[in-house]
Amino acid sequence: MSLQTGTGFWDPLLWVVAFAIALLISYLIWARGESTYHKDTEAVKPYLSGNAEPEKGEVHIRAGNMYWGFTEALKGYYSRVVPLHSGILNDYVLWFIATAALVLVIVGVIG
Amino acid sequence: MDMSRIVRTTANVLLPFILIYGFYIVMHGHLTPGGGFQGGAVIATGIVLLFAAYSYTDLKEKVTLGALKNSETLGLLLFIFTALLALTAGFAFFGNWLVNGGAIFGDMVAFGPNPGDLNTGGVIPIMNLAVGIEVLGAMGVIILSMLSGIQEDA
Amino acid sequence: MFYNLPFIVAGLIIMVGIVTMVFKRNLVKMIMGLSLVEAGVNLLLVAIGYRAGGIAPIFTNAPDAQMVMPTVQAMTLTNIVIGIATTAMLLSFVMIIYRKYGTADAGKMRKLRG
Amino acid sequence: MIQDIILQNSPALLLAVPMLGAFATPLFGRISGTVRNAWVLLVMAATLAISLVLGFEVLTNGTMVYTFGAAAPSLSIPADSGGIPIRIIFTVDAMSVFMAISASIVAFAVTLYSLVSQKMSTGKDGYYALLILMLVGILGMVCTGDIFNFFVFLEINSLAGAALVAYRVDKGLAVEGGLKYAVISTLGGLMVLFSVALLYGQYDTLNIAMIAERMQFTFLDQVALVMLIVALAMKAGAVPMHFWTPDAYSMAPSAVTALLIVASQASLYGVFRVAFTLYGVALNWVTIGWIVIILGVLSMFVGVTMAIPQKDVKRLMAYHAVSQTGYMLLGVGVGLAVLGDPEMMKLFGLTAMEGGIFHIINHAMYKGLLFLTAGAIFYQTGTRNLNKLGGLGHSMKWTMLFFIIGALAIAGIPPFNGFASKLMIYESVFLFNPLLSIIAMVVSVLTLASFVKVFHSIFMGPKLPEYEEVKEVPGPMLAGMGILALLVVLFGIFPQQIVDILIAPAAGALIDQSGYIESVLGGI
Repeated sequence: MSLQTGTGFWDPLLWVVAFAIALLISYLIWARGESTYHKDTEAVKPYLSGNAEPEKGEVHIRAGNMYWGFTEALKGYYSRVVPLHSGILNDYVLWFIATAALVLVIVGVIG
Repeated sequence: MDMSRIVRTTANVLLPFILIYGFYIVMHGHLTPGGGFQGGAVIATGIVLLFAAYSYTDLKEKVTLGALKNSETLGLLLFIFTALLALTAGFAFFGNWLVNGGAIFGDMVAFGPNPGDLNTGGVIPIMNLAVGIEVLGAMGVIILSMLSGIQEDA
Repeated sequence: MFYNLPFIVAGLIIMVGIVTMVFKRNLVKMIMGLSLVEAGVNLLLVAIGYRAGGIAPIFTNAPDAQMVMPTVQAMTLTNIVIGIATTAMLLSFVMIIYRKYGTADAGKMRKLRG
Repeated sequence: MIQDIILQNSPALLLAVPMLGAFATPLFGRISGTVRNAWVLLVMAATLAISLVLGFEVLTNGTMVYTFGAAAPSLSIPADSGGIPIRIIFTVDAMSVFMAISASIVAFAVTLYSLVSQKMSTGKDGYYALLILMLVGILGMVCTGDIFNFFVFLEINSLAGAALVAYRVDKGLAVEGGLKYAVISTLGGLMVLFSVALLYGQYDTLNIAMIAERMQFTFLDQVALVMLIVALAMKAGAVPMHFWTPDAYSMAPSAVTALLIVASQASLYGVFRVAFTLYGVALNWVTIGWIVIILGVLSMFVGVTMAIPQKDVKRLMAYHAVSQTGYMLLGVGVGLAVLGDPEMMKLFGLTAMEGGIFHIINHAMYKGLLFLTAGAIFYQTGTRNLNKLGGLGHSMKWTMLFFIIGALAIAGIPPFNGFASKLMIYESVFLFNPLLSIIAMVVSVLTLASFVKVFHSIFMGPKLPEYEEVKEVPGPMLAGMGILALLVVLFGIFPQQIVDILIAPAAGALIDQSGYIESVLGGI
């Protein structure tokens, strides 16, 4: 049943059983939650220390500024790689021919 | 801007000969150089001649896109059915089940230098005809769509 | 040198085609470069099938003289058919891009980048 | 009686049925839309059935050789030809069948999906005819045993793909993507034809088995090898030449993108068939192996790092397709790099290849699923920009579930199929070179990171006012996605069965060059 991956094995069914047990335990903990909480009462509103809740559109974090930290850290890498994707068809053909020439030289010299 | 009368009359005179020459190339594909594609291309030049002589607008109704698409589909289906019929005759797919069989296009091929007999070649002439019709339609559709493209801008 | 002259010419045509595709910014010129490369490959194909003193491979009135290789010519014909279909499609794409973008210059046709 | 006609001619019918379907679609389109849709669905289902029958036949009694146009299908060497196969011969071995089955499954799901997603658009006859023709191109590429025939099907593939990318013109952007795809694919195809000409000039034959038997690996053969591998790696989307992939995949209709991925995987199959069967041990496997590995590692890293800052969801997924292709190149590249010495191959080479090949079908499934979910979102909201989307989880429950399955599978999270094949790649590549395996794991983490971003920005968050009336997508679209999602989960839960039935024979068939030659030239 388990997938032999050379050095080890992977048995998805055992994993699923373990996952089900973990779900069960977390459900039990969740079930013992706060009994006084009811769906449509004041408790549902987010507590912003009294301020009015902003309009739905602003609350949602948009995708653009999701990983700004990551792209900021790799600014050196991104400032070089993104312009390479210039969108100009000539560069695409140039990259293709240059790679073919490079591989030809490698195989010709070594191979 | 219309073509002069001289051009139109020469086009009328030339067109039948182009069509006959084109179909000659299609049908003699298995004997002399040529075949479905080349013959179809020659016939397509006949269509171009028509559109060059007469303006695109008044020819749009006569040589319609629909008619050319029909001939294209007809050619393709004829091609695929002759290939599939080989299966029913016990050959492999695309098998030549008509050759040397005595039926149409089934005569034996004479060896040594001879002018070549049209009635030989088995399935090949039928396939050439199918490809000829298909290419005639396909080239026509390409020319018409490009012309209609320019027409909108002009 | 004389015998592999056709191969050198085929290589030259392919080189010219590739150089046109890389350096010419006008899209129509790039497609011309592409058909140049195709013509070069066709010439290479037919040149491979050449046999010294061979006649055209028409079997009906064939004296038992030597013939050039017919298979390469069939391959060249198929490549020409594919070439027509490709060039027709590419040119209609350039027509649409000229109408929508107002230019046929590869340098300006770069809304998809990054 | 009918069964054994179908069984005996299944390689030919695998192509004849879709070709007949593609050519007859305009006729049925003239009758009415629903008749055409039914016809297209019937043709796709028939092709899937034939590929399964062919798969069962090949996996039970070994490689199947089919000669087109001969008096009998198995007559691969005509009596008077002195042992040289002349006609076009389809050599369908376990690897070809594996690719054919994965292509037919994805094609069926995609057709089911596009019945609804293309409802409001015009020109549906041409759309379905091109979709089926692209499937013919893929099936032809993976089953043929003749390199010129491989070139012709490669061209059918590129032409149909480019026309489908540019089908919805939408302000010229799609046509720009289609033009870039067509120009680059045609140039790649011409390089393949250039190498076919070189090989034909030397060995006087076009049959892969015949060339493999006569291969002496002269300088011209090295040039032909490089041209073939570079052109086909470009078509598969390997990094230095991957620039067309995001443009073409993001602008094509989503149903078409799912099939475009299978088309680029057919080119990947081409790289493996050229490296393992056409050249085999004649080539310098260490150099070529390392070239394929470096292409793979570059694809992995650049693909995922370019995907993270993307704003358009389909462009992001396109970059992930490039990085996942890197995994396949890495897996099978390691197998190629140790092709020569048997005990290294037995130690980890075979597992690496099985991991790489298993990843091909896994990727076809979950990437197709992801693109179909992106298409469902575009179908309902009309935008692909992640900054404008939000809070769709409230109304599009099923699409969210399919997206979760696809995203977890691509990131390699345990219960799904991505994890099984990536684990095989990690463990075997680690034995070959630990650094490669570490890079593969880091890339997998970054893949998960970017899909968490996509999941949050599309589905999470409050219900936005502009998407108030968005509802779930209609039935057939869900059915198309459901088929792929079901297979993703099934392959994830029972990986060992899939590896035993489908993947191990495929990897074995790819390595066993002499078996391939014997099956064609030895005659049945």
